[in-house]
Amino acid sequence: MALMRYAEALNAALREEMAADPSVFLFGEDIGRYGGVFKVTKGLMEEFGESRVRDTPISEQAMTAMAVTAAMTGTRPVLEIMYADFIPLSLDALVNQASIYNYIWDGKVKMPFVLRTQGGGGSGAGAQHSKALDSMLAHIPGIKVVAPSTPADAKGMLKAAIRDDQPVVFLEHKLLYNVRGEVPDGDIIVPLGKAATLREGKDVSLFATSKMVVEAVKAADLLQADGISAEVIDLRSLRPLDVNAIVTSISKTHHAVVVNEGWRFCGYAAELSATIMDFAFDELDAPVARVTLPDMPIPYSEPLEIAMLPNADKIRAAALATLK
Amino acid sequence: MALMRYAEALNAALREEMAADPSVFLFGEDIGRYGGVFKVTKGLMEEFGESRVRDTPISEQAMTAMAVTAAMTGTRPVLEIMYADFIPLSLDALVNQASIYNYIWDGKVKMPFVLRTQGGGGSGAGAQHSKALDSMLAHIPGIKVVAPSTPADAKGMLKAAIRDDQPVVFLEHKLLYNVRGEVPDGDIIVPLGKAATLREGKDVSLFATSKMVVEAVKAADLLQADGISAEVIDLRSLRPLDVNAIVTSISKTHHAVVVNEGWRFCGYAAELSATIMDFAFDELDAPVARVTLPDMPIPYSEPLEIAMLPNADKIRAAALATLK
Amino acid sequence: MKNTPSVEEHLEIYRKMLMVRHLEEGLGALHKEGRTRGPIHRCDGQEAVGIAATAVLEAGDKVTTTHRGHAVYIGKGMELRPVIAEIFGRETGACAGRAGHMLVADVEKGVIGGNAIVGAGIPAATGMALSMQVMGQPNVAMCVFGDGAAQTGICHEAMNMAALWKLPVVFVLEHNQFGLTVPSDVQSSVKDISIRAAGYGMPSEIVDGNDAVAVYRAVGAMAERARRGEGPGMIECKTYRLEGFSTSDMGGYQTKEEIAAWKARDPLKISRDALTADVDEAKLVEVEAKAKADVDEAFATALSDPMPQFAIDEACNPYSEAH
Amino acid sequence: MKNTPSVEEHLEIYRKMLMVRHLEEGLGALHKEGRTRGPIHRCDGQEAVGIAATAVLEAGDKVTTTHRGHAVYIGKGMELRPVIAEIFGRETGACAGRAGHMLVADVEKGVIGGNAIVGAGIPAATGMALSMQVMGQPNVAMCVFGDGAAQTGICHEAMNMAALWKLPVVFVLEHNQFGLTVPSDVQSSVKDISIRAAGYGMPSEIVDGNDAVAVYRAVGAMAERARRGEGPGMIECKTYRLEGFSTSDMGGYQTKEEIAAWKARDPLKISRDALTADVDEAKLVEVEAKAKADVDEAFATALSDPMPQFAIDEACNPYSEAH
Ligand SMILES: Cc1ncc(C[n+]2csc(CCOP(=O)(O)OP(=O)(O)O)c2C)c(N)n1
Ligand SMILES: Cc1ncc(C[n+]2csc(CCOP(=O)(O)OP(=O)(O)O)c2C)c(N)n1
Ligand SMILES: [Mg+2]
Ligand SMILES: [Mg+2]
Repeated sequence: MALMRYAEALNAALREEMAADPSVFLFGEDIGRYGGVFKVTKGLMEEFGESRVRDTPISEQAMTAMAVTAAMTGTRPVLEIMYADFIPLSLDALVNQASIYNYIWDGKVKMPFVLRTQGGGGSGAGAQHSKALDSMLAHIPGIKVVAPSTPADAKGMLKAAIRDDQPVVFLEHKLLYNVRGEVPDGDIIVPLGKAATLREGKDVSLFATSKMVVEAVKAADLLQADGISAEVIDLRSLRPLDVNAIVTSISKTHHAVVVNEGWRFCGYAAELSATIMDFAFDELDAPVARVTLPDMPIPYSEPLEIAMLPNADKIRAAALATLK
Repeated sequence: MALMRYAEALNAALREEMAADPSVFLFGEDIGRYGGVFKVTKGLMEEFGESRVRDTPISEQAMTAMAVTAAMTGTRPVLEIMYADFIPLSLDALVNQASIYNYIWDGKVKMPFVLRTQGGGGSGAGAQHSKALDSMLAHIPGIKVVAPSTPADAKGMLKAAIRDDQPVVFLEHKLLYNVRGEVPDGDIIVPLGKAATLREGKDVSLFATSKMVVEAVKAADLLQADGISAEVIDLRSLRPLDVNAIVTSISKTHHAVVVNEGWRFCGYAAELSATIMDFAFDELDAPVARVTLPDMPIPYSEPLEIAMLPNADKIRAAALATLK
Repeated sequence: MKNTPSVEEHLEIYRKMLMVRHLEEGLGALHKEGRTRGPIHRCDGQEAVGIAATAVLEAGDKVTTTHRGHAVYIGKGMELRPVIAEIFGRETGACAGRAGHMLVADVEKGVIGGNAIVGAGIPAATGMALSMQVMGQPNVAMCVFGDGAAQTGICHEAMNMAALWKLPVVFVLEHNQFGLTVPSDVQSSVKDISIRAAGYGMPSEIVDGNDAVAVYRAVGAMAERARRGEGPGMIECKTYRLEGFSTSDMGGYQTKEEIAAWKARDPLKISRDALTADVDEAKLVEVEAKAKADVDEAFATALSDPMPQFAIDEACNPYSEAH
Repeated sequence: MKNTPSVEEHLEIYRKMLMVRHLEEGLGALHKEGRTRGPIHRCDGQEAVGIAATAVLEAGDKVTTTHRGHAVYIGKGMELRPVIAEIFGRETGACAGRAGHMLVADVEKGVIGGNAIVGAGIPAATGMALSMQVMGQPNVAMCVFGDGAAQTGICHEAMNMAALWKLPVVFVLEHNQFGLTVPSDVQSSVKDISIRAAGYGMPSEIVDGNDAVAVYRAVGAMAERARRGEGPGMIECKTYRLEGFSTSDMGGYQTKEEIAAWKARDPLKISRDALTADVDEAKLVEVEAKAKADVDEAFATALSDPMPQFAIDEACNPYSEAH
């Protein structure tokens, strides 16, 4: 066990996988000499050289398309897209390329690439640098989408993602990079597709992703003071989704709050609500509550941005409302 | 009243709006000399000239971005994107540009542009030319997304869209263009954001969009033979959604099937299910059933593609299951 | 002359061009009979580009192509039957009927693959070249793309990166004078698109795309250069699409004179004329008969092959356990 | 010489450049005190580009800029206070605090606007030029963009369409030698990016971007040409970013020697030296004092302005009735 920042845990995962497998290489904007704007790739160009750690031009569209075919022809690229807001530029490569080939080429290709990016608000970065477009990504068949919330999961899931033969979009959060946590030593792998129960509870289930997990844990503390026992489930993997974990928890609590930092309408929280409708309708004593960003652009000014973001208070309020 | 094909109704709407307002202009691939691959813009270049009807290079990304700013500076562009599968190329302009300006510029800009496109399967066009990416579009704040299913609505809603001061994504369907229907004479306007009840019923509500409305109507016929009275609601507008129409219908039938031709996971049907969860949970006697494309790429071969598409039989089966 | 194909190589190119022509004409006939499904994009008149360009490649090299890729599929070594079976959605198709004619691939043969998102084949080849460079492989990637595709943003991004990193990729521009229905001058701000290569510090050359030998020489030299690690280059092949954009085409935008002028310069005729210097007529007739017979047989077999059966693709399941 | 700014015009350019420099330095100081929020991208050393390029524009012309647009905001006529108030998220900001420093706009002044999606300002200006052409207006659109932005696909698509349609747009490349932290030669396959203009059949010119008069002349001539309906053109302004990429920058990738060499060619110094020929020292000192005082006052006012209050934007409601 070692205490590490989330960014350091990611860096360790990249270093270990690159050392173990010469076909793993990294590319992205400012990830080499500078070590990445969030310092996740620090020191890797020095260690592995300029062929395996590449600074790129600002060309997200082609970079993503290149990751797809590089992955089909013998390498395991790890591409960094600086902000999740730029994901639209990667979407043709994801929706019209990465998504289709395994199936339409009759299972004859593997596509082991990882697209790392980071999203989310709270840092005053404005309408074009603060979004979580989780839903657009999780909508795409044939790719995985994961979003660890702790340093240990960041490391273990990034290693699993690099070894996965399907494309994996790996969602980080700008406000998680400096969060510290214990990370087990050695070659830890956290399988993709498994949720983690962070807090057991019996009255209401809080299902959250990425930084919203931190808020859900805080909300559980607040609810405890209200005399309510909340279960907190870190979904970790948006696609594939661990629906069994969801159903098991709801079968116990009969009340659910789903939390995601994306917009509400057609957002990832909508799928969680619909999934619960599909698989656990009869267990519900109240409608699933969605806690999300309101459906509007993210403003710059601090009081505006802060008022808009989902947080522990809003989760608590939603939980209380479902229990009324 | 005149009997018209859906494509002709759209053509009439464009012609009338261009004649009435010199700031309306069209651009897109092969829309001019050739009249559009689906013939929607036939004859318009001859009538309105090469400045107001422009054939473009294959440059969806810049074209969409140009529509946004042209609309902010005094014109009403109508952009044709040949296939909805190419929408990812337009998304940066929609998500990071069109979506934000009205709000972040404090309401000081209007953005009256229409992005027409067509999606959907059934014609053997393969994995990159058959999709409906409705959900990605409907997720975006500040834009409208509509999808008429009849020639009359095609005309009336396109005219409304061109006159709207917000960006409107106008979704057509390749298998609707040849559908004929009565279109009222004169300057008909069908307001955006209003659903239409096509069939009254009392046992189950079928909510559908675009070509799936045609399938839902067929399903209602099949269900009638089963002794079940199905209400068919053509949502017409995906965003803003006429939630009142949904709640009203469910309050009567207490059973709902939602139908959309996009993928299921994080798809538009998920939002419909979640919306019903939010607004009509207590009215539901059974979980909402989602009828969608399965979560996988669309294959080329006829038996594969046909097996995969949602249709009247699948809608009927889902309705029967909710009533069991 | 360096890079000139040997007589045997040229004859083989001629044979493959003939097969593709018969393939295209066969598809045209079947379309008329209502026996095709979805749009089919024929390359009649352009065969020299796809066939001669891929003729310079080695087995381990890789190629991407467009929605109009039949010549590339055959040129890079795919058999007729799996290609035709794929075009007709058969279980025996190269991709079991799932891909259709625009997206055919044969990973082992290095055809990876057709692409119906215009422009997408350009970064696709570039990404494979990146993979080759990272792994230190002695191969090259090739991209055959159209004059319409050259206007896409992704073309610019990929070419800049290819040049910047000296990736082993050859860009073969199949300039057939048209996008979908609009002529090139309605789409491109410049006539000779390869002048843009200078904007990436890449070499380029313009060749008669209907002359298989000219295509072979120029592309061969560029591929050798790329293989030596000297970076990418572009060959602009001037050619002409003799048929409509696709089987759904209603025509009317290509002039008769233009079509006639290009027909007079048919790549089959140009190659046959050149070959008569070294190959006797009997041999040519034999090759021609064989090409026709092979295509006929492949059509007959493929058309009687079975259709596939649908099954859900579990690899796409959005839930981590089956439900 | 044609297009040379008059002494008054140059003095006004100098005054605005000074204001922007004081603005940037003021922001730097406030950042050190922890009083800014989010990243701030300063343009110290590059003021001549944004100020002199926009000085050629008329009131009805429009300009788009980058995430580093302070000089363009001021150059196109915005007042200091709404710009500074916006940077500090105040209710009195040009966009009521919603936009932040990267996305400032003033639609009436024709600043439409900053953009933090690199490259997006290029089609944005092109789209406005399209609107002008469709409506037959005698105006031009201008796009100020970076050497990093020039590598984006959207740059290629927009320039091709601009040239094809002879749109009235001027592309002003602010080549400050760096993308975010990487030098231009790690991003661009060519040193002089404007050689790509030939690939669109557009004229181009390279100028000393630290010499306001040179920028004004070249951009002015290109804007006149565009206004005459002769189509777009590109001016490549060679300049240098004296400070880090943004306030979140940890530096270390720009050499001291390079910075010193460019500081010696500070645009303020170049303009002041040129102006001394025609303007007496007292006048210059007066202008300088006024610029400083104006910036100080704008900071003081803006910083005491109130913060905005949050409200849901009903225009974005996904339901057709309020709920
Ligand atoms: C991104 C994208 N935009 C539009 C289309 C529709 N489309 C298919 S082929 C084509 C023309 C392509 O022209 P070119 O690249 O010259 O190839 P050619 O058909 O001439 O072989 C168009 C516009 C598409 N498939 N993909
Ligand atoms: C599409 C996109 N990719 C990446 C970024 C992150 N980013 C912001 S500025 C920048 C560098 C821009 O370089 P340049 O265009 O030369 O402008 P400069 O900062 O030098 O003024 C990068 C990579 C972004 N904002 N948008
Ligand atoms: Mg072409
Ligand atoms: Mg720069």
